[in-house]
Amino acid sequence: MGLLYSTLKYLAVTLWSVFVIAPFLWAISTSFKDFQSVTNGATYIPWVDFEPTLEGWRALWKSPAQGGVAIVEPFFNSVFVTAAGSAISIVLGTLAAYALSRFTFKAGPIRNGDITFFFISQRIMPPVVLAIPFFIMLGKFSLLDTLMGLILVYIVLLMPIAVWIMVDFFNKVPREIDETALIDGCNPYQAFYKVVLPNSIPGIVVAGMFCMIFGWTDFFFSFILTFTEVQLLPVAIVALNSSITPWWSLSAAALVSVAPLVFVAFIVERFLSKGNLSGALK
Amino acid sequence: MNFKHKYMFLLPGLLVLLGILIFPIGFTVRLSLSSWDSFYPGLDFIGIENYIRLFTDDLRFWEAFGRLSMLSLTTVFLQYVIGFSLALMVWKDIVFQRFFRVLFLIPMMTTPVIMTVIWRTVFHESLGPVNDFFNLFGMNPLWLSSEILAKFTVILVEVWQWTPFMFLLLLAGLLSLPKEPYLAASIDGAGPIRTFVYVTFPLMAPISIGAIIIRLIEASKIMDTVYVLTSGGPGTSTETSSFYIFIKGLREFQFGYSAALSLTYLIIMIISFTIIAKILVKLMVRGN
Amino acid sequence: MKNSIRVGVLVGSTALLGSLAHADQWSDQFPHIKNTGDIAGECSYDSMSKKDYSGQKLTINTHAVPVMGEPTALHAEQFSALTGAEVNVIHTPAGDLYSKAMVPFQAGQAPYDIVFGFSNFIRDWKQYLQPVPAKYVNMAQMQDITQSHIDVNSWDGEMIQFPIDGDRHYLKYRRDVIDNPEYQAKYKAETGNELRIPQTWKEYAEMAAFFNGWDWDNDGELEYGSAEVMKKDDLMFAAFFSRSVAYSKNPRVKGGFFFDLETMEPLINGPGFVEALTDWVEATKYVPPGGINFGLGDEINSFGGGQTLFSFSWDDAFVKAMEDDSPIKNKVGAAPLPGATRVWNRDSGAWEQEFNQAPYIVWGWTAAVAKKSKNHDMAFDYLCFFANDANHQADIGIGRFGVNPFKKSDFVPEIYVERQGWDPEIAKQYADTLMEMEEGSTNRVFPLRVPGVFQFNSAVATGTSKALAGQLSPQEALDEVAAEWTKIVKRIGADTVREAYAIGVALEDAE
Amino acid sequence: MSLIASKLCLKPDTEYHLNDVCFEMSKGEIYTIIGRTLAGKTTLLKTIAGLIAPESGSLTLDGADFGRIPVWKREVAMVYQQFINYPHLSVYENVAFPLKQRRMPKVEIRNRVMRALSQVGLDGFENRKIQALSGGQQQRVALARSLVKEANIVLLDEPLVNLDYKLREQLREEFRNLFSAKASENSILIYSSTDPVEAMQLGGQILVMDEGRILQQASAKEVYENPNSTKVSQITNDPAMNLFEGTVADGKVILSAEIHFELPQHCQALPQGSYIFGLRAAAISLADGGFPFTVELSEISGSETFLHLKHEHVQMVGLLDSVQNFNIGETVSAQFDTAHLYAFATDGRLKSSPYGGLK
Repeated sequence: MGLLYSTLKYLAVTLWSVFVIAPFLWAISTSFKDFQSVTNGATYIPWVDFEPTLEGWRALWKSPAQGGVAIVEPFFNSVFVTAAGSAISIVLGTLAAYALSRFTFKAGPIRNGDITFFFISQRIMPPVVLAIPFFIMLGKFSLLDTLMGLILVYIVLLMPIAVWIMVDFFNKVPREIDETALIDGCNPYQAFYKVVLPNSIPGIVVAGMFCMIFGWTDFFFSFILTFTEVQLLPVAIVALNSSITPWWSLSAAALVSVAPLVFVAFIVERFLSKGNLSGALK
Repeated sequence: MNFKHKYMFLLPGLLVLLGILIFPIGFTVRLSLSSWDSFYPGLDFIGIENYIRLFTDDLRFWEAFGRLSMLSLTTVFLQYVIGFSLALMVWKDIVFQRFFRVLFLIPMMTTPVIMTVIWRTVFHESLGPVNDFFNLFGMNPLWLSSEILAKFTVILVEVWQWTPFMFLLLLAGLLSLPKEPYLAASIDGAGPIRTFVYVTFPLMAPISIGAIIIRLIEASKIMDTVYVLTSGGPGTSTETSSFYIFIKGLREFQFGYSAALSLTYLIIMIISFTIIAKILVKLMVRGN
Repeated sequence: MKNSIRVGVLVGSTALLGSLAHADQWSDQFPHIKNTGDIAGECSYDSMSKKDYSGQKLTINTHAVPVMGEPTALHAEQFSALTGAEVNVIHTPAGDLYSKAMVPFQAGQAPYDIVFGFSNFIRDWKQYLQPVPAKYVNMAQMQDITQSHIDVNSWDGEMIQFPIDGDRHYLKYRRDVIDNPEYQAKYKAETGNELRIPQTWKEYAEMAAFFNGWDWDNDGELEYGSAEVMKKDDLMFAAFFSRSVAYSKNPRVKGGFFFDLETMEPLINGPGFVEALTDWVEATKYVPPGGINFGLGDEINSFGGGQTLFSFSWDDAFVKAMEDDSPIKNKVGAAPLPGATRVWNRDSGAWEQEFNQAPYIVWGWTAAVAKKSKNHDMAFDYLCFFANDANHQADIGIGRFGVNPFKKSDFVPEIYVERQGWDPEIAKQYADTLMEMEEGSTNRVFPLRVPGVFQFNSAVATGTSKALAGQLSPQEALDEVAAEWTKIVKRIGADTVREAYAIGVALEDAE
Repeated sequence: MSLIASKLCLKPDTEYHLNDVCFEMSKGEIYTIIGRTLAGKTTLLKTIAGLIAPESGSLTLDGADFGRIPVWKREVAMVYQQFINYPHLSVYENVAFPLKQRRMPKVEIRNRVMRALSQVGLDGFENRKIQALSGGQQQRVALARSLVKEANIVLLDEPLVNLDYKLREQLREEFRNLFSAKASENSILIYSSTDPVEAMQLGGQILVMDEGRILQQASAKEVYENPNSTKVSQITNDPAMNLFEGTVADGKVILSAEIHFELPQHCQALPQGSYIFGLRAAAISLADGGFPFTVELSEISGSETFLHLKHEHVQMVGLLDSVQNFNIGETVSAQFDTAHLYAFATDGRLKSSPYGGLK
């Protein structure tokens, strides 16, 4: 039993690992190819299967006028919009989640659960539904193609995630802790700030992580709502998807876009191992 | 607890969200009653004509819905089963535990639209590595251009991308399980399978339900993958609802009609999710 | 400062060739034009350097890098250096070019001064576009452009889009196969037919099938028959129409190819189209693995990379194959699209057994200036500069730029021989084929340029891809397309569509 | 200083409910609220603290409307049955928290905190993390935090219920010492419990609660001696007082055909009729010459034995002061100490008590 079980387990884990890594390995290999190496059928190992070049990687630093893809500025735009959108969503979402978890709201037939569902239901809407109205609205306020406009949209995108995670989290934190803080002389804001918040860090980390993932990986809104000033990374990379797709620079750019979030994966794992997140995610 | 201060917590978020959304939603409702298209951009009033067309003369929309249900239920089911298995496997007693955990999380961190471009090269039927391998056996599966395999490929990419999400939630759930029930189970002499069925699974039911619902919501928007991988083809065999709405809206610029599609879609989805959530709760918490 | 400017407007092959390797002050500063130096004209480097747009901003939406995107960005950089203007360029995938400009247009926004797109967007876009001012229409640079490309960029005689590129579908083939006596003998022996440049789609199919799935160029890889755009995307309809024209465009029938202009009934499910779609379904058997999901990029990579015998669509695959690093450089040939041995006559309702060929004037890249732009002068100057002789000459030699011949002076074989090292015979064949399509034929079909063109094309893509995937028979698929077209016409209004379609039909029927 | 509640009401819409609660409390006194789970004890404490607003009724402290003062200004302290502390703070910071909130000078905070910690026996623990403490220690921290404030009103909501038996006994002893010291000072102490023994041990005033109502408010001794109703008699006794339906006729108490006995001295005044009679478990003993009862269950607890007995429809629990083993079904002879017999009217009101009846 034991031996068979661990053999199967290691086999399964190894197989899945291969599946997870495979596209990255292929992308790494492809990023060193050129047109010839790509069109001659699948090749894998540089120097053995094909002659590696740095063409794909160089394209990342070149401007489009030299056939490059200039991803440095979009990269930092992405970082900024994701960070700002996540931060605002978490602040507002945490406050709202706290209210929904601790207080009772009644308005006609509407109860706390309905308000929570309203927040979460924003994620049900496919982006295409909102793209046009958003465009018209942002246009009216001259917020098209601005960081500000994009952040507004990201709030709609990310706040539901923050509310979802934080309501769950607060429901698991005994409310007696906040009550004690009130009894000990804190007004509700102080209680929130001095007692609830410091004890919600695991929840906030999880919410922040999810916001960052969903923000970083969004493509559609930034694609529709920006032109030249504020290009985000996925849009810049997809712009390589020309009628002649340069597989090599596309692969290199994809790898660059993945890199920062790999660090997030490390951080998440650390939190998991220390048990800090477990409570927050349950 | 109930203070007047409660509104100060709820309202900032709620009002910001409502403030940002009230125009888009209102506008979409109005748009759905107009014939706005590429040629006549304007909010004329044509009553519920778009809705009539949608319910009487748009088989493709309903087919897309059926396809969406199939794709999202299949992918989420696979993600759940695989994610749960992986979480159980790296839960305890495994070498390189941290390595595996980090590795299993990574796909979720990548941008779907970008990774799908990579996947398209992987599954490229004549230049990609997958068929290079199958060629060894004299086979040449058409991953993107046969009706059935294209669906399979879309599912495969979705599973790759989002299984980590399930994995993360479920692993975190496992790590926070109380120890007492396991002690009791081992005293009762329950084997690993019985322990799983009677202890682990019931304890994991609430988090499982949450994870499945959230994944279903996200999976129902499946768009980037189809957009890059197959454009809904071959034929319409991978065309899902949101992609169909995208085609009607941003390709053909039938804004009025696509607004009607969107709202109908939204209402159906909200009802479906409510029902699915109820069913899941019944199914999974039945033991307790 | 400007000491080596040549005076006079000389646009002709001799002038161009004479300027070869003629370095001047501008080519020192801008190595892109090192082959020709600046060529005098209204929008030459020299003329532009006299303009001062400093402090002004120009925003351009163009295609993804490199096709059209790279030259746009490059010329933007040059324009900026010459005039002091600030030029921002945004790159968008082809499928989204229409919506990326259309969304702001419809929302009443003007984020872009210049929008790049395809000439068949013209009907939907034109209400938002600024017509090209007379001073540009009348300048010498414009006189050099072929009539087809003037027509493509104009609406009812008024030039709306600025010609910057030439486009057409033609046949590309492997000379090392078709002209190979050994293969000719083998083919003759096995099929009883001549191995030659295919004159009809049936010949094309037979040869493609014959040379499908074996290593006929001995490079260790398998080769296939044909690479075509079969992916259900925004380009698919063009491939289908290229295959349809020979069967359906009867020079003796007037009054519409896509619709009957009188009734606005769609003709797309007629026997000619069904025959073409039947051919196309057959073609799925001789395309490379996955060929049914090839977009234009895949087609270019496939033929350009030496994987197939034939290909037909835009110039790109040919130019790619003829680039210096190509393994099949000087092994490819260009020819008009195949014809058919019979053509449908919808007036008589019968096939006419007669050889027929009909060039389909496929839309191509164009650029236009937004009506709401605040910088009309600067925007037109940019486009004019983009297409000036020096830039154009340099651009057409770079395959990935996607800029192709559309000026009369382009159809001179020597250019390609001397600048790009083409075999003279291939260069002549190429120039002749293109010129014949531009000026020679009298049985041309103009692209569908009507309101809601995307809905029509999208319906074609949906229907034909169902047939290619085997979901429907060709007749069923096209009946479905026709039904969809009828609905679209009804939605938009038959008169509105007719009014727009009549303009294209008038050009066809005038011949 | 006195805290007066009048007609506090909260509809049982949620888990909380209060029903016409009135009481008067004065400083220097310990009040124990006793009631079963969900009787409304926690609700009442939270209402006094200001965490819950009553729907009607008033609460006044020294004549001032207490209801208008938000919880954070009420100067109350509360200890919960769960061990509630601030997990992100150390022991010292936890105890100092309310004082810092009052912006007290640092030196004084230090003095007060150290004194409070030493009162609860946590000298030397001030730098520990809360998670590093045992349950009993955590509850001591919570207690220290409530002491350190020197609040007007100290609320203790079943503070010992989640501790194990031994610790509970030990802490209860300490609590009593602490509280009797506190009680001499300026606070009102309100302690809630489900445990009658605990309530009796603490002494002071007792409020018996059930279903959101206060059934009886009196000194511990009075509640013990003269429970004003059958409900109170059950809530305030562990095991609950045995109740029998019966009649008084011809100078006899008749519980069933076979079980009847002379009307005891203190009940002589009862007119004939139906009553509910009450007898504490301790008033039942095994001795020859009693009534024959069948043993249904026997439980040994510490040095005592609980014996569940039955005779026809008459059921009761007896408490024996020794450890004895019985076979189930065995017949024993049970004697009633009728001198300690209570008589209640059929609606539950106390009619007659061995201690002379309600004062």
